[in-house]
Amino acid sequence: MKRNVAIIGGGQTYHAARRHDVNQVEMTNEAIRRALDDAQMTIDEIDAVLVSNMEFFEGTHMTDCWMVDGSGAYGKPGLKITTGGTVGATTVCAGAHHVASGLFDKVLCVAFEKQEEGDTGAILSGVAHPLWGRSMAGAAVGYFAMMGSSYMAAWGAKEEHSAMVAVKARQNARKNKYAHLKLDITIEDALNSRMLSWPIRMLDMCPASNGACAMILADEKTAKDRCKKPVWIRAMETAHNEQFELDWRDAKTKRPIFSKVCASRIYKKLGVKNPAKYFDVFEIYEPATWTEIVWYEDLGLCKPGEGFRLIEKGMTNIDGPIPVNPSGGVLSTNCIGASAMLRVWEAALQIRGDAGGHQVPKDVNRALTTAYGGTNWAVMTALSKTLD
Amino acid sequence: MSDRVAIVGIAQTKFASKRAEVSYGELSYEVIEQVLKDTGLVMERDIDNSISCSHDIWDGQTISDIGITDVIGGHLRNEEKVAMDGTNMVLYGAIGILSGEFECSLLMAHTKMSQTNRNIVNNDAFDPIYSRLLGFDYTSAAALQAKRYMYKYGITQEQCAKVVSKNLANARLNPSAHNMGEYSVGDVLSSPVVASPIHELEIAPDTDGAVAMILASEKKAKEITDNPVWILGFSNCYDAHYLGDRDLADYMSLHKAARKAYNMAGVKNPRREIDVVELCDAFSYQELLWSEGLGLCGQGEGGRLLDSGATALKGKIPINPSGGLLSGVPENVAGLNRAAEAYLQVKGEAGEHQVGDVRIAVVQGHSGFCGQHHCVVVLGKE
Amino acid sequence: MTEDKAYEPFEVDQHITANSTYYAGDMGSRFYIALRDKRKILGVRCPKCNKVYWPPRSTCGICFSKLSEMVEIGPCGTLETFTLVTYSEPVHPRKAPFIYGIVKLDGADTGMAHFIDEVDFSKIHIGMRVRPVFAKERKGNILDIQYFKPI
Amino acid sequence: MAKKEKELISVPITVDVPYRFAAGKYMTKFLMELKNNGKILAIKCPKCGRVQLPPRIVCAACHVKNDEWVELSNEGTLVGFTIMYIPLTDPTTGKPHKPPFVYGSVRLDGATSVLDHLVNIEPTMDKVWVGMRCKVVLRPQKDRIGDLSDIRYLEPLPGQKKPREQRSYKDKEQ
Repeated sequence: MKRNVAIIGGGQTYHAARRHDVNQVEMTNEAIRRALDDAQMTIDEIDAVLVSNMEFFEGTHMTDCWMVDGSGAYGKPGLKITTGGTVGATTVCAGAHHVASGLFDKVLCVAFEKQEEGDTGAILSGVAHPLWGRSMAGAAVGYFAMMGSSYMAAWGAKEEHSAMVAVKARQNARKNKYAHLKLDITIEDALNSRMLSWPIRMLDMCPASNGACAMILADEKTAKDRCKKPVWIRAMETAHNEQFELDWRDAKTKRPIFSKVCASRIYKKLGVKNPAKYFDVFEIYEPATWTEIVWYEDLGLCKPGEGFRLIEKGMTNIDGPIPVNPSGGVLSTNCIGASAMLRVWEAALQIRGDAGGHQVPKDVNRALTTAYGGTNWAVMTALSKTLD
Repeated sequence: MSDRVAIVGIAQTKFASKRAEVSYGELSYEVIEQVLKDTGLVMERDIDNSISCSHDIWDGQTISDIGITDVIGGHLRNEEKVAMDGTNMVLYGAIGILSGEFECSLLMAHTKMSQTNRNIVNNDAFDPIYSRLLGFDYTSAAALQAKRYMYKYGITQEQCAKVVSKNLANARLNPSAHNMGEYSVGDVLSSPVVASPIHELEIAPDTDGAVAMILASEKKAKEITDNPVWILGFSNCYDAHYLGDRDLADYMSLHKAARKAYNMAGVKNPRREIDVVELCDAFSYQELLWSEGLGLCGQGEGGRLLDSGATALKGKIPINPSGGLLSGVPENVAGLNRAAEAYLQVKGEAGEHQVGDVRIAVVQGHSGFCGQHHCVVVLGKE
Repeated sequence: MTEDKAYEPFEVDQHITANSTYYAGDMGSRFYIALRDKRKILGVRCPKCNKVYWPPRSTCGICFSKLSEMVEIGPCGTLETFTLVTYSEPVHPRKAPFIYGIVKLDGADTGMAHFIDEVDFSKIHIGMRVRPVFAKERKGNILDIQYFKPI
Repeated sequence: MAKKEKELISVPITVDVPYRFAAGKYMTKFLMELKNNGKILAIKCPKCGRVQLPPRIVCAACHVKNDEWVELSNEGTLVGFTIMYIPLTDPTTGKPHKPPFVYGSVRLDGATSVLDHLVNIEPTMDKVWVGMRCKVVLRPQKDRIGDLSDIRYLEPLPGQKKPREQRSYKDKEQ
């Protein structure tokens, strides 16, 4: 990038299954006001507003145009970005491009989802090709189920391992005042939750949440003048995947996988040799428990086939050596359009030391976030405390 | 700006009212294959990232860039989607290159309007709490804007109809167009009233098609071609959402976007310096209203500018020599097609609808109803 | 390989049908409850811009102030623009032909887009004074106002 | 006294958008051959040789146009599966398929891609395993409409036994 880009502020709503007290615009506005307050900035100082959302989810065609009052975009430049579950992170990339271009100094990135308003079941079936699989609506859970069964068959992991991920997420969420599913559950509870699609149970899946996240990105000069704790965006990488071949679920596939390709590119950009040492915290996009275990391996935090050992040994706990999703992650809070941006914002909070109850108990200088969406798409963002 | 971004190639489908034989992915590949062939670029070697433009609700596909990932080179690579008018892709593509992240970007917009009902799709662009149940769509909203505009500034039905005569005559010279012909003002005004004061011939027809474009950094552009077309300036701007929030005859957001784009491009006097304009005439009156917003004439003078003949194919500031949207360009693709046409004009490759020597070309696109968001791009030779 | 020409274009009719529920929020609920129960139309005032907006919103688009002061507006207003719609769509609550207009309600600075009825189209004009006709059975949505008609 | 909950208004709207989807050149040929001749066609990448199902215009990995059609066997190997406990639309009826049932991913002989579909087998872990041989069962020709649902389901080939090493799975079926 031609200019350094920093996160100089951010905010999120609290997340819940019901938000009847606000409409979509008002809910999003809550996060934006928090972001502006956090950056000690007024909306007048913002040069552009970028909105991320997928129009089908709430059944609104031009959401960005509807939001202009609440988003502060009225009379300002801006774009709407729409790339699946990754969209919140894609919008951060778009914001970083805006700032790095030299044409904008302060850019507001906005992401939201009010899942209770849309018809998520109908809309998710629309992800499939109209003539190839759309009539099999609901197969997303089946996809993660096959991933779990393939993983267990390949490496000898047990259902208990996915339950450990389910518990870690919800126990971490209890420390995060903004999280949705703050559940005091045990491994037994997870294993006894309702079976959806073997081996995926209710507690192996993310909830349907309402919520929003907003972040303010700025150039180096603004960041240093205006912000006590800027968090620097050091690298971004995107890897989408083709429409029909979804090999991520096959634990022993020999084909190149989006997540590994994306990770190896961002590591190359940064010169990372040992990601588990290089980064102090990870915020990853795990719509189902098994994906978290697979992410460990794809991110190179352990060898292939050893992901379940990390969770078993507590390595990725909030106080472990490789903390993953201290916020509770997507398993605890999934407002789809905002989930990927929340990963970036939560990682920034960790670097600032401002995560509160779920701050990891060690120095955080670098963090890596992942986003997941579409037909196995990833966006990764690497953040740091200093520019060294 | 010290760093520059160029357009190094474009490809367009022949626009048609219906392309029943291809999926939108296959339609998109027609232009992607063509633009790579024309520029001699290779996807894995030369293209750093791809940006697509369409809308899920138009495509009938949740996260509709899924349907073009394969053909746009998105597999294990960078693809992003801008769900707005296509002009915004040119803007965002240029920003990506200026950021230093990318050297060479592939842009592609596609939409098959024939596969659904535009009024149902566009009804969803109205806020669900106060407006949508009333049944508005872009045509009825445009009619409210047209009426207000005509009332406030004395624009006549004949002037609006004349836009149609001019653009559909221009379209006869454009091989990509599908809606064209010799229509008198009388012909236009005797076509059925769809939503007063808008007649059937004053509405851009349903169209299927796609446009692709390749942007490159200055260094890369000079490796690819001897005469790239430079993106000299751009900006975009949001206006209010609700129909009643603003005087629909005004154009705050277009004015702001145009002013910033001109500043960036060093255009001081748009009326004198601009050689050709391609703008989004989704409805006839919009060509007049947007020409005011672009500063080509004073407020309320859009009709007079047209009457003066300045916007004719061989006029002083030709507008839509391609035939514009009235000649048949899909929604979403609209603005990228404007930019592609402006590119051809600057290159001097527009063929029969070439307006003469073009140094500065201006492109306008709008998203939402009644121009809720405008984007302006300035292209040029140097 | 068989020649592609042997296959006629194949098309399939489908619908995407999503049952959505949109929440009006606190302020929107106050508007709809007043409309439904008292046949009153509320807007919201921005003290900084000294403007009254309809529909009510909790942020001023111009100055970004938080808004909370709801004020009664109308019920009468002035027609700003109008159109006669001649086509019918499944999303229309009325059968064509019908008239849409934008009405600036007395006391408001922004207009309300709605139906205009009980008027001869040749007599309708911008600047015409109109008043709302409320639906007999009101459900808490924008169709609780049936249409506006000339005073 | 309990505080009366404040009334909050909601506006229900059914977003119902009609589409006439064009299958496109590649999917049309696939569906017509399935419907008329009961054949399952795939397409082979001229560069990497990947045999792709459903057939599509471009090999996403090689960025080249696919042009070599290949007829696949109607038999293949199960590469993944799950037992579904939530209703899933049964493509043969358009109605929810009564859970539990087996949903599997089969690689037809000759294909690189897999095909996801219902597996017509008792939903217990004893009866289904990765590596199981299956065949495609089509609807009778007169009932075929040119849709993926012209394939009714995958059916295990007779005379197979679950290999010993895969029997250690704890069967969760009650």
